[in-house]
Amino acid sequence: MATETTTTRDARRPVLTRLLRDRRARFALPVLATVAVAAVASPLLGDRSAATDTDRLLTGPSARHLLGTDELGRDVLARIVDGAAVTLAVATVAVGLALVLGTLLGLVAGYRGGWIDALLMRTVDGLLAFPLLVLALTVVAALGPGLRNALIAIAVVATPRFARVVRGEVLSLRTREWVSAAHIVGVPTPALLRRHLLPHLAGTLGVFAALQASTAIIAEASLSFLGLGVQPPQPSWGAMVAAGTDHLDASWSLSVFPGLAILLTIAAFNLLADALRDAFDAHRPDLTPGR
Amino acid sequence: MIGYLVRRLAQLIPVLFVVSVVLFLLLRLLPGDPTTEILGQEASAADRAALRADLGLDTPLWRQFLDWIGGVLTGDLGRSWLTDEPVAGVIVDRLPATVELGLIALLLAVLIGIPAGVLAAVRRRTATDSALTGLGVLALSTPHFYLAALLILVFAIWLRVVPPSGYVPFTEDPAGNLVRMVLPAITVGSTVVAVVLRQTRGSLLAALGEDYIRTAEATGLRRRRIVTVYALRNALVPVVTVTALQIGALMSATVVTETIFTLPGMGTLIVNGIFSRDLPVVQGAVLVVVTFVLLVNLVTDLVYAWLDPRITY
Amino acid sequence: MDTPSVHPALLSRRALLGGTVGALAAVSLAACGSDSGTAGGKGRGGTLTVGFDNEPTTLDPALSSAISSDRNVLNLFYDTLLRQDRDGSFVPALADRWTEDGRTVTFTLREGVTFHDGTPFDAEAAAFNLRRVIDPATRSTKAAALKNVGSVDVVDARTLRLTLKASDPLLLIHLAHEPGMMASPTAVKAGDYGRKPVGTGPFVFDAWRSKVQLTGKRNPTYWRRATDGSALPRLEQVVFRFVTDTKVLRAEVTTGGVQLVRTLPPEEFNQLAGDKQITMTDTGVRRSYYVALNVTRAPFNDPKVRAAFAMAIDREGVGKAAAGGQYDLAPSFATAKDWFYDPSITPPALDPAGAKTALGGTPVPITVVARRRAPDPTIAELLQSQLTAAGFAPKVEVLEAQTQLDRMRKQDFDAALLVIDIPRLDPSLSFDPYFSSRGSNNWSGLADSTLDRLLDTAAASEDRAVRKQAYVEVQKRIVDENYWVFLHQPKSPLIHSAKLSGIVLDVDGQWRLDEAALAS
Amino acid sequence: MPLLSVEHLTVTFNPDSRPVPAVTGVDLHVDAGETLAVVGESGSGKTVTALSVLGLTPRPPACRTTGTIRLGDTDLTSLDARGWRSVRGRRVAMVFQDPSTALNPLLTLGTQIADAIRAHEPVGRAAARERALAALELARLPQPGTRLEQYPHQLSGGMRQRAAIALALAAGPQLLIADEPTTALDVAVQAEILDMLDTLRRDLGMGLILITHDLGTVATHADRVAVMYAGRVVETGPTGQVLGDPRMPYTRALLAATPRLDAPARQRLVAIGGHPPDLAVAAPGCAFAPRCPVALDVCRDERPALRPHAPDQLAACHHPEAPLPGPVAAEHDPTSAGEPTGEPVAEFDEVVLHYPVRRGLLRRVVDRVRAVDGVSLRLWPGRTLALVGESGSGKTSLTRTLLRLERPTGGTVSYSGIDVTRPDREQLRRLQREVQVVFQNPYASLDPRMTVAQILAEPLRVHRLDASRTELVRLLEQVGLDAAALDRHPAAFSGGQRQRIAIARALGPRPRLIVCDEAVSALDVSIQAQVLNLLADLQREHDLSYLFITHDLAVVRSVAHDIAVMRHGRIVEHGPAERIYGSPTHEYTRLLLEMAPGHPTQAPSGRTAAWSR
Repeated sequence: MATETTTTRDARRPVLTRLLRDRRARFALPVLATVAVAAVASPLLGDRSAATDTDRLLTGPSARHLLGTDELGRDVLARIVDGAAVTLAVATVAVGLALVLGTLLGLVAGYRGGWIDALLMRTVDGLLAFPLLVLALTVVAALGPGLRNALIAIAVVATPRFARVVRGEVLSLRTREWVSAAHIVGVPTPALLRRHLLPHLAGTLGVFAALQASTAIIAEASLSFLGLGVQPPQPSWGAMVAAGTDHLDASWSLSVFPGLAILLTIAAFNLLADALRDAFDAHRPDLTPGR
Repeated sequence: MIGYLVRRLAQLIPVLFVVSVVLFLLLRLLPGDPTTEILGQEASAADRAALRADLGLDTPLWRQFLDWIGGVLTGDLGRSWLTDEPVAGVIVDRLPATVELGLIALLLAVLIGIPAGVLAAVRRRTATDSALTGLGVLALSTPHFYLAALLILVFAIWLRVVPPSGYVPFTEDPAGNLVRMVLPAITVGSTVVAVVLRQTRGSLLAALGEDYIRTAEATGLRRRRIVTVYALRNALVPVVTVTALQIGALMSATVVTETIFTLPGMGTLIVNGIFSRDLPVVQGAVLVVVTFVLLVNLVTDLVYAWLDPRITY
Repeated sequence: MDTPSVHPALLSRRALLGGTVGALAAVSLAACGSDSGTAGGKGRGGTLTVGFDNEPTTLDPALSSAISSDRNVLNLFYDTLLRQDRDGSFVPALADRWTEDGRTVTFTLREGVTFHDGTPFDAEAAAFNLRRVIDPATRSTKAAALKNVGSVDVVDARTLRLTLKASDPLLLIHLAHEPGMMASPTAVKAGDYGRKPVGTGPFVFDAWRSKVQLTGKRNPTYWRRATDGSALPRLEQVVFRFVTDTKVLRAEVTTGGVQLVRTLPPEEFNQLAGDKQITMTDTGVRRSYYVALNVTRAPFNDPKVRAAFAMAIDREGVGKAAAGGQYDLAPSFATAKDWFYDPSITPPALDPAGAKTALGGTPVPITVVARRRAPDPTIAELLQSQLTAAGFAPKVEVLEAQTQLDRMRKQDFDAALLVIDIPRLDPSLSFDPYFSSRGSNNWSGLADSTLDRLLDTAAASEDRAVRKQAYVEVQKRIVDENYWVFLHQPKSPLIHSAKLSGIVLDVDGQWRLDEAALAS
Repeated sequence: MPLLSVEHLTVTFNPDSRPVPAVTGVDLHVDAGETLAVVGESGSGKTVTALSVLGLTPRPPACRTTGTIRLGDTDLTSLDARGWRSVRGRRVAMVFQDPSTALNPLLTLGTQIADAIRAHEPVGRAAARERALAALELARLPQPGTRLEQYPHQLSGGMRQRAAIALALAAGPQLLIADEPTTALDVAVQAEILDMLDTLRRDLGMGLILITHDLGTVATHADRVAVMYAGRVVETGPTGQVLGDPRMPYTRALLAATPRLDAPARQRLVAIGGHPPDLAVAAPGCAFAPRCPVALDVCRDERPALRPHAPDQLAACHHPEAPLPGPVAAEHDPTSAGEPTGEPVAEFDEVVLHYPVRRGLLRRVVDRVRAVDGVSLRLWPGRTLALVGESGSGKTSLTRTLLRLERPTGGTVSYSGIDVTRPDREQLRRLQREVQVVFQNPYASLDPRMTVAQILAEPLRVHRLDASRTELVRLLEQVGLDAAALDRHPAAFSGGQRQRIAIARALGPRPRLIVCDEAVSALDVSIQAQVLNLLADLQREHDLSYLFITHDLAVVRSVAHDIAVMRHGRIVEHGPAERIYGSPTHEYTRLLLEMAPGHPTQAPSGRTAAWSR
């Protein structure tokens, strides 16, 4: 529908413009773009990241290995590029899954209210009272380690957070007059949720998703640190830093570079969240990141 | 107020029930035979079967759950499968380190996070503000295990100003205790300080834009008093929320931090318990942590009422 | 073994370390040997703090499950009827003397020894302990060690007689270790014994805070004297601090936070080389990494595929990457110092191309299970890379210990990476559980009558020549059939402060600290 | 020498990037003991002018202020931060519009007022407390002693405003600026507050600047008036002179557009067309020219200066003598006469709506808030029922039952024979189509993420009606907007335009009844008149019924056929508009009428001579 397209573009333009003018976004977006490009382009490198060389262990940066080699003689740069895929997966798939599920639950709980709300929110309260890492750790330990299960665990952990934020937002949105007007004129509930509530959650969800992405990346890294994250030979930044800390004094570069990659990416998400928040002009205390 | 308190406590019951069920079932999903850890890898199959029966692992799941929850309700958290110690005793033994870690981290958050946040807000859009908010983002973006490793490397290995590990109870050797808690506390506290800093800055700026600040300015009050009394107090309400929300996050941080610094706290208790399949210990410890987090939420709501006279229960 | 491209820093460290090990070997021998007279003039008293990575779950020797590391702690509190020296010979301890007569062994007990709680040590007490291990109701993890003991009889207060069901060449060895450790019957009956041990040993149990530390205080009435007649033990107190992170452990050694550590991985102890405050001695203790192949199912039921696996593995590469070059290569669990060692046994040479040809072109999918504990995942990763290059399609699963062992017991794996500490008290303890068709840890699912016969021969004989012959045959068979592929043996030197002396080691390298002393 | 004199005050926001001249070349003066009213619609620069007198405009570079402001012999513009602090509160004080946000919610009144005193005088705690008590007494807060310990939320709106005034008076200022001090308050309270300010000014000899958009307030409370439009003073002079013989067409139009109780009922207001200019767009000529019915070419090219017309009366107009199409042009609505006929469109029958109050451990219902307590009303086809009452009277709750946003606790609500609480499928569709709503807040009633086209199309699509562009354009044209609006978002429109869009949306499904919930309260007077006229036109055209909720009797005078006055959940008086306005029977109705600004009975100082007819 022609009008639809013009609107969405029109509606987002001010946010986008404000975002692009923001110093923090100007830092964050290129960093995240680089991560995305690396993740997508990594297959082009072939198995460079998997090739071990026991004659060239823990070498520092050199012309041949720009960022040095790791404890198995693999090229650190190639592994960082490869590891971007994991980070991207965590930030998109796990957070995306949580976003969809959490939004759905939050919408239902917030709009329907009543016992559904009570049941969902008690469950959410319970899940949120678990320390994030303990819950994620247990889920991964139960399902077995690996990327897919780590993603599921992170999604499980993040879903109630989204649900709570969305519910809160819906509770305040549903009293808006335009929602009442739509209700009065008989707009069916699903359409009402989709047309009148969801678009208004976009800002909150965008900010919150960016924050959750940073939380999720830290969670994945921590899981990997404890050995339950992505399994070898697939490189993950978190596991690389963890491995690197074992060799900190033998090769400073081993943990420093993946650590920097992870730090920059998380910082990018945090700054993007800040910039988005300002662009959407929403000052909300419950959007501060929590781990 | 009392009624509110009792009602909130009553509301905890369904939440805790959900928590217990989730916790119990999740842990039963863990693969691997717990008897392996207890008897060693060269134990015979018969010995392991006998031990499984001893531990009640051959009864149906619902039965095991009822046994456990029945014990919990009568104040008996069971015994460790691995060391046969009473779980409650183990937890009491492990609490001080974690509580101390959390308290120091919170103290840092209050002593550093709030003043820094105020400074950043007051000096908005200056180099000070940029530096403080930048540091905040940096602290938020550094994984705990990375920070911990770097701190150990620099302060314990290179500079040798603090011992790299070990835990001495505060009651036995206060100085020795504190010197060993510095690095872990900084590790755990880094995020909380950053979160509090950012929240203080944000909500103080929001408060400074309120009408009542303009009113206060129009009466000729000093800027200092306006910021510290008229704006900060209002700004603290969300800061308290966010800080309270950090309690749960703090527990996650302690899991990693205690592991690296080998502190005998709840974090290591839970993680080691999961890895060694010592499920009664994990169940008990997580239940205690979760209950604590829920109680903190409750206390937070009470603190609101104290901070904000508009709220009455 | 070194190639010129090795990192110079590593090379120099290794060179330094080699020198240190050589120089200290003599000191170590002096300390470990029977002549400890020189220790008399050394410092008395003081607190020894030990960094220990493997906290016991119980201090009840009858229930202890760790193969040997618990003994480092148990030796503080317990004595046995007899001791086994580093060279394998037996010397009196709580028993003054003993006689073997066919199927009976009679011990004459030392007089005037009491447990820490004042309970006298007599034949009743000794019988109580041995019967307790044998009694199925105790569910002692050591019951199998005394399986040949038919009855334990108290002849008189000082005389104890064991009647055997069958002759058992290993009985004395076992009695010299956990199964023979003497605990106070009074304390055992009092309950919760595992956390409140009471023995006759050089140190009295003081306190045990899980995951933090365990303390023992000097036993002022210890029966044992140094060769110069001076009282033992010399230390006032021993503190075991439980630290699992090897980096932290190394830092503690460096900063003097602990004066003795149980073990450090090569990448850590490599960095201690050159530190004058620290003594490192290669005492011959090794850890032996191996890959067990599951012969009960395809593809490793095919000897050709097993051979291909063996050809695919670059053991030196594994050693370099996982042990910082501080390793030996050996054909089996044997170390070069062991009496059953035979250097002529050689596994297939590294030949990835040959392996690939043997496998016939299509990648052979296999599942490798490994344990989540450094450096095992790293080794697994390296194996994965080497196997891939040799025509396998390996999938590595890094698992918790229980999960891994579960899978292995169910034979739900193709290749399993594991490690054991060597040497053990006796080769039968290393080989039987893993290679006998009845073995509790017969991971490969072997049912090889040749092996069974050889193992039985070796276990039944007391003649070392016969036994050596049998064990060499055993090793040959394992290597020829490629049931297992033995990887590298990382060194595990004894690491302690230069101020500490007088550590006596068990046959398998565990400490006795009664003669240890700290120079002020 | 005047107490305050402002000369050539110009305040520009974002001077360096996208300059917005909020105030341009304003000259004002106030003498001690005098009330100057500054009148203007929103965005005219009156508040910014006031804030600059306190030095509270944003700091550079966000804002640049030029010109001089003299208070007594002090040149305020030359003050540093410290100097400003000594002026604020001590010499000039300000009372803000909304007392619910102007006081710090977390501090007691005592603390806030004592702070204001101690900021200027080195007095001890106890002395400051005494002075705070005195200030509260001055502002006529009942039981001032207990008030000291109270927090703002514990007071009613009117009391809060008194507390805010006490805060402003605490340090004894010479000049008090009151910025729309009564806009957020109920009518009855409004008058009390204004009277109190009058008294205080007189008793304390203060200068008072009264900022307001309400000409009625000006007429009854100001000595002199300055009318502002688009950041400039366009007419100024003695109140009687300016209101009685306005020279600037804007002032005149404003007067004509203001709903008045003394105007004939259901008489069309004279609206000012168009809407105020965008200050960011610099245009030559008179800012009012585009809306001015008598504008000449010169008005568009050359900005008129303030020129004297009568003693002390200045106006900025090129031809102040031009005859305006005056208020007489209002036409009488012929349909207003007569009694309701036919079947009622909707009926409230003994409607009760209680909200439970739960307390205690088991959340037992211990009490009920009787929001609506037995109300019976009928709405007739083609007629407007104005439901009048103050905030909290239950009028909105009552209409929510009709809109199915709330279920009545008792009684029945029916629409055209349909029981609104349990309609069947078909009846529900009818209700959804035939009963529409226009809400108060034009900023919240339109989904900001949708285009106008989508907003208008939605109800039509739901009811499978023609949602073509042509139809949407037709709807827009009905409310005086054109096709260009279709693809824009609500944010692109002014409040009045948004309210028109909301009306267009309501008209879409061709309803029979439209509920107007304070539909014009948030609009400026000139726009209010436009919208009221529009509603009246549409009613005639489509034979609509309106349920018009308002707190202001004057506003609905031009549209209401019937009036129901509601208080504490009950109807206290109900009848034809003419009768209610003419001879109210209930005491409360009389009170409402008397208290309404500009009511003929309020003529304390003869100032209103020009106002009353």
